[in-house]
Amino acid sequence: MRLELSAEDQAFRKEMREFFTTQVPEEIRTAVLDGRELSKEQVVESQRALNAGGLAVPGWPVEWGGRDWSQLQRHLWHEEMQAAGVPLPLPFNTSMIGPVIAHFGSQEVKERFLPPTANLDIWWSQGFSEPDAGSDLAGLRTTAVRDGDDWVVNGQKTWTTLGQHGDWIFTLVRTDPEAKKQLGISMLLIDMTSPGVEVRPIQLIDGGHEVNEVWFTDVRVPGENLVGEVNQGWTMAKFLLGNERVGVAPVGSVKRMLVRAKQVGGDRLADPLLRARIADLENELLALELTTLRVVAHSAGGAPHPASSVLKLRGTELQQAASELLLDLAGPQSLASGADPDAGGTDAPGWARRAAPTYLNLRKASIYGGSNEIQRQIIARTILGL
Amino acid sequence: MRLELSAEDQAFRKEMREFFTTQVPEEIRTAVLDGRELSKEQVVESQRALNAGGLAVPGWPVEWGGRDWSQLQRHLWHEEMQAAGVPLPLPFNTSMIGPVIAHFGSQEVKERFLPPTANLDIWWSQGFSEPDAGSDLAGLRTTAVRDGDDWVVNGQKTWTTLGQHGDWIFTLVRTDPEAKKQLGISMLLIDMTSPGVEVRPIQLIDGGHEVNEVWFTDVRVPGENLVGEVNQGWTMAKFLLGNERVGVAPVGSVKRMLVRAKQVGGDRLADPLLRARIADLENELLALELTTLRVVAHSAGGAPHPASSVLKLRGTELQQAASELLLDLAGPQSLASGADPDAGGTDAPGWARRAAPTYLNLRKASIYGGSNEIQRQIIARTILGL
Amino acid sequence: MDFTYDDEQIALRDAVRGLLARKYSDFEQRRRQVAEDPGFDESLWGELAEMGVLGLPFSEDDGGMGAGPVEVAIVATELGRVIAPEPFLSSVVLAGGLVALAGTPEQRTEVLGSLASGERVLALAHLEPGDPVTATPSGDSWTLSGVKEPVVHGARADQVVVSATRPDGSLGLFLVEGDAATRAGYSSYDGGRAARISFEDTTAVALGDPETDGAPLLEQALAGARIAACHEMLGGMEVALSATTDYLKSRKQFGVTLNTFQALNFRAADMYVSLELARSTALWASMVHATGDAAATREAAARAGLHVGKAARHIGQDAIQLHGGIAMTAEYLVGNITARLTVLERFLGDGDHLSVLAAGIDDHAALDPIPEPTA
Amino acid sequence: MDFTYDDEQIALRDAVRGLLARKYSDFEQRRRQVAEDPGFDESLWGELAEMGVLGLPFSEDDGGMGAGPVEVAIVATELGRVIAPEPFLSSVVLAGGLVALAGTPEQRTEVLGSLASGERVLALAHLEPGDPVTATPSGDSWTLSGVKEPVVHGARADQVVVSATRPDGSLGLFLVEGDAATRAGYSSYDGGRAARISFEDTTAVALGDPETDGAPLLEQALAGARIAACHEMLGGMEVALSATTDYLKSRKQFGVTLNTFQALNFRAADMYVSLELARSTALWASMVHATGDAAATREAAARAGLHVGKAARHIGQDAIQLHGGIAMTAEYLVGNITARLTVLERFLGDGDHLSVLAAGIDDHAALDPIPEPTA
Repeated sequence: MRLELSAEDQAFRKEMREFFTTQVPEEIRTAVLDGRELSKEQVVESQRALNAGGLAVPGWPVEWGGRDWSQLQRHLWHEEMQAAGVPLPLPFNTSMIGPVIAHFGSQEVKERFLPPTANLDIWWSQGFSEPDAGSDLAGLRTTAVRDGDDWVVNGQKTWTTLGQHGDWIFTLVRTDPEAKKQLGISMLLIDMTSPGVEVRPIQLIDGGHEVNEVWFTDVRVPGENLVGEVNQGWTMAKFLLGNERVGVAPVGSVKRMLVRAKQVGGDRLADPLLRARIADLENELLALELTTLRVVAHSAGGAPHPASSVLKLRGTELQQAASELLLDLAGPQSLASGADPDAGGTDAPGWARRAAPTYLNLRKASIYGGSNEIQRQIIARTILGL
Repeated sequence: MRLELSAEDQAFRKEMREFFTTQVPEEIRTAVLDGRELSKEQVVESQRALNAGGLAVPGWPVEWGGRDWSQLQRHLWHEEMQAAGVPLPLPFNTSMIGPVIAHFGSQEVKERFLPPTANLDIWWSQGFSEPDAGSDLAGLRTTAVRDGDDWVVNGQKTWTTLGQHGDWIFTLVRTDPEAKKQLGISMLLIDMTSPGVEVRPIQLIDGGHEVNEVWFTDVRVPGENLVGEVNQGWTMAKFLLGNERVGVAPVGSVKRMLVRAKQVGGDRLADPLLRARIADLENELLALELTTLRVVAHSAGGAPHPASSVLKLRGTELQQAASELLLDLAGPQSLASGADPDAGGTDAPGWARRAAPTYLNLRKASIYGGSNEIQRQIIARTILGL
Repeated sequence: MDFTYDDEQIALRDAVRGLLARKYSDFEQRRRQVAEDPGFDESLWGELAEMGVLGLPFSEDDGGMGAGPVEVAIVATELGRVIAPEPFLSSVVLAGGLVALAGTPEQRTEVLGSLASGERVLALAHLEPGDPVTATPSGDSWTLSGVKEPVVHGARADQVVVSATRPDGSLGLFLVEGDAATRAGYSSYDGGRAARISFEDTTAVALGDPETDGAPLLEQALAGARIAACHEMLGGMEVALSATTDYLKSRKQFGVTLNTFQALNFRAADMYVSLELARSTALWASMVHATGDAAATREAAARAGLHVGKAARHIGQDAIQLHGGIAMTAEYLVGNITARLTVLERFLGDGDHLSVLAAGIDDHAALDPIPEPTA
Repeated sequence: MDFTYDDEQIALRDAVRGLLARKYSDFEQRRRQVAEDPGFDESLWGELAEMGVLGLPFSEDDGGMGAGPVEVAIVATELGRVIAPEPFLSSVVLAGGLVALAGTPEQRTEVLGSLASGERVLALAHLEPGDPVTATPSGDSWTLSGVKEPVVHGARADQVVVSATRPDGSLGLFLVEGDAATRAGYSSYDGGRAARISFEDTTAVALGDPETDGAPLLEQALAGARIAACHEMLGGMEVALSATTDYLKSRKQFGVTLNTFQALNFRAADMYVSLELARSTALWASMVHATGDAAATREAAARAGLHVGKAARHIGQDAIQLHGGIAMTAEYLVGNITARLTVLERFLGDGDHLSVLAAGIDDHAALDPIPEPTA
């Protein structure tokens, strides 16, 4: 039991802080800290800066740019990045398909894809969910049928986050229609410029365009784009979904929201009820952050720590509560969400205009990536044996 | 839609208020308002005063002492009684076995039992729950076997509230061991002074003795003590459990607790967080009381309004929350729960000494009488069709 | 005490529901409507006028129907059920309500008459992003300076009721022609419309007696609008819950319908509890309002606002959660209801009901929702 | 940063757990023990002394073991798991802790030495039901007047540490022989013992320098005890949750075991979430305490107190609910754990952690649980 970081970890933390605050453009970091949206170009620029410093894909195998860090160091990297306002490396690239290719891919596939994936030369999209396969991936219907050396893909994916930026998409496709539910599924990499791929935007209740439907109509995919073995997709999906321990809980993002609440609270911070609400959220977040630190300290590779579900569950609850706090602070000013400040169209500050869309958008946090009901189920079954 | 009471109901309310505040001894009412326990004699004395005024059993058929009131009048009777600190008529007598006998009993059984039941000359106990039949009464094991004109009863009942005061006990017993679960059950009235009846106290976590186990060993019960027909017990149990619409939500008791919180809050009432907590509870209670009024206004005999489950669920939640508020106000003074104030053994006031036992005791509120899980199940199934 | 509607009230409800169903029973229609300015259907507005809905709360002398808060609540509930974007709440209940309270007989006849007939849309400008708007006398009329925002439906309004600080520091109420001020309209996240309105020595007419303190009148109009907003929320919550239970019964996951999962059913049950308690409180508040007791109405508005607001968060949030991803999409009704509930809880400008009620806990020993007879 | 115990700490935990299991693994034993005064097992107390547990936090010079807050927390957790009634928290951590902070070297050696050896039981009297207890100098010693209540284990204590107001208004700390005051002991609802202690010109000795302000020392001792109490709660919560999950797996209703019901399993999952977050906070607070930073320790105690207290309510209440009636009975462990959690959250006298933290939100932009290096 020791509160302080070791001298080595202290030095590590300092090094990270220095890199992030000097090597990533301030304009990008300020936008993140203010809660503004980034352009695709900014996301790419930031990740390339990280990659240049060897800090984009620390979790990968060392030969592909990974770092042999402890879990605590991974955590410090992640937290310092967020504290500095550095956008997190694109998760589809760095914590989803990258590790899968590194683990399951052939040498050829690794060489072809891993360097551009780390450097965000390829922007990956995720093609898992389908209209009838949400929390339950076993209901997948998109098919890939062998035709010579190629696969011919037909079907529809949905909830493809930022699919409009995607260069390539990693998909789960049904390659054996006879096999039981999860057995006949494979992982296929598809160039999104291929004929027959169509991306259709889904507008969300926050007014934004963040997710998409992706339709595949007789899309021909070269055989070498299959990752690992045929019908091994379910194994890879489980690997992918259980891969990430660090950063499951959005501690940094909630912290930023609470800092913002205090900055913009103004006179209202004299209200004891508001102060108590902030103090309570800060204290809940502290408990979450400490639990994150405790979990990373106990993780040593291999299977995900079951407490990841605790982090996801509580993390999204706090994220939603913090967004609700900001929305309440914005009050009627939040109505100006669609106003154009530049043309003198509103006096409402940016944070207040973004408050309601953010609040609405974050309702997704407890649905996507394994809903909070799924997390409770995992806790009850896996940890408590119920 | 009208806020005010009709002139008739206004007069009714006034009449009730006058009766309760003049015809029931003040000593008893003050004890109730202060949250002190009553002796058996006080409960009996109060109910006899009500019965003398024709106000003990208004829900019964008129020929047995009932009143032909509207549901709203029943509600006003109930609320005014509580506001005046009049102990509610013993529910085992007035809202459980009394209505069952009046509905299902033979003329002979009615004549024999109803008058002393209304006047609390007989103190009834309830013998439904068994160790393996809690929320699920189908698991009953206590048996009654015919022997000549008598029934011979063997088995064990539990959670018998105030069984230590009981003169008679109404029981559900299995009279047909072959019949499916709920079909072979009958309702039997048993004199608790019969040989073979043994009452054993169950001590609760609040330190009190409020419930009991009742053991039956070869207890002979005359055949005429059967209510209704043989194997009709399940019908009567459902009738009994669904009988009471008025008073499901403990509005009066929560109201008293909130009044007390404001009385004893003292200097702490300057704390805005405490004030907000009280104000919020008052407002939640208002919503509950209004819902009670709305439900009684729509009820006209027959099946219980499904919203009864809403009242029970929310009512117990608020009761527990109010007891938690009083416990927090008592703080460390609540530790003096076992002190004897008369011998100079403590300076802690009575409400503070009772705060923790009351808080612990009220944990039962969401368990007994159909747990809150059962209530949610009823709402989901019966009302929402899920 | 009686929580039931009479036959006339039921007929009003059915008529409004029928009219709105023709327009908005297909949610796609509502989406299309709010995509174009002014964000609502002018012809439907006309039909509401013909039905008498736009003059509902005003006296017959003022060109209205002489109905009361209960009828207003009935209409608001129906609008809430289809989240109709028509400005009934902002224009009729709030702005019109303030004119009815504060206007001279002539103003009431003129303004409310044309409001009731659908000729004129009103808006109330009372919220300020910065310094208070000031009013300066200028001959028989006044000039206003400063900025009001957000003004719901402020860009479309033919006439704007404006609160402004008079030279003596008191609050005055004024009427301004819509096009006399600089207006920047925009869409809100619920598809509704609001505006920033800037006054620069803009000519205004005093609403009612120019000496009267406008603050209590404004408060009273806001209280009435809060109670109506609670009913609009109630309508939205009703539909959000029934959509959720329908979804649980029909949507399959893991090979079975979602209502196989007890934890989801229990959450739906908790939503029902919230809804029914909120309904009681909102109905009660409208009955209190109907008594005409201004102080009691303000308190009832705060009580209903606090309680219904909590219920709206609970139901709005859980309706999305129990649906899952589909309720996040703009084309699905439920998430849009949540957005609308979110606006309705906040657009009137103060969300401080709990603080207000907390300040008042010493005023009573116990709350009694049934008034004692006054004589 | 490291949340793991070292081998010595694990050995301590196992030794204490083993000793307590011999006495209290059968809950009926604990029931019998608290039914008779003094409400705990004197011979077990002696065994704890022999094991070195009663001198754990005190320096070796003072007759202690020279261990720290982490070791104290380990012992408290084990006591909490069996809700052992022995006065470790009140006598060793709180009263002993204050003597260690405030006493002269001679007092420390004498008082803590006999506390560690089990010869002497201490109590701290700091809570007052009415007017403050006053201290008046009288030659070399002092006299105290007034009432303290509740004093946990005050009737059994051989010596009582008393806070009292000196003539100049400052807070002094004093030592009083147990039998010198009028004591009325009683049982609390958790089976523990407390007392009203009345001082009437009772002779007392100043603890430490009679000029020193005792208030910050008292606060510091309370902070240490709060952190230890959080661990005692943690132990209770662990067992309450595991008893609950065992019950859900074995108890049948409607012909199936209770863990067939998803809604119950989900509530157990939420209890687990509360428990693990509380564990992190409590462990962290003991590590902060171990750094010796008094101000940071007070803040950490408030943070842990708020967070663990909320978790204790949640887990204590839901453990009973998920069990049903059986957990309401005095002979079943779980309800008794809830009673004990209820005491532990309140017995130190202030439950105002949230107000304290709310007052301090301007002191930092964001909280960082990892201290920056001080050089």
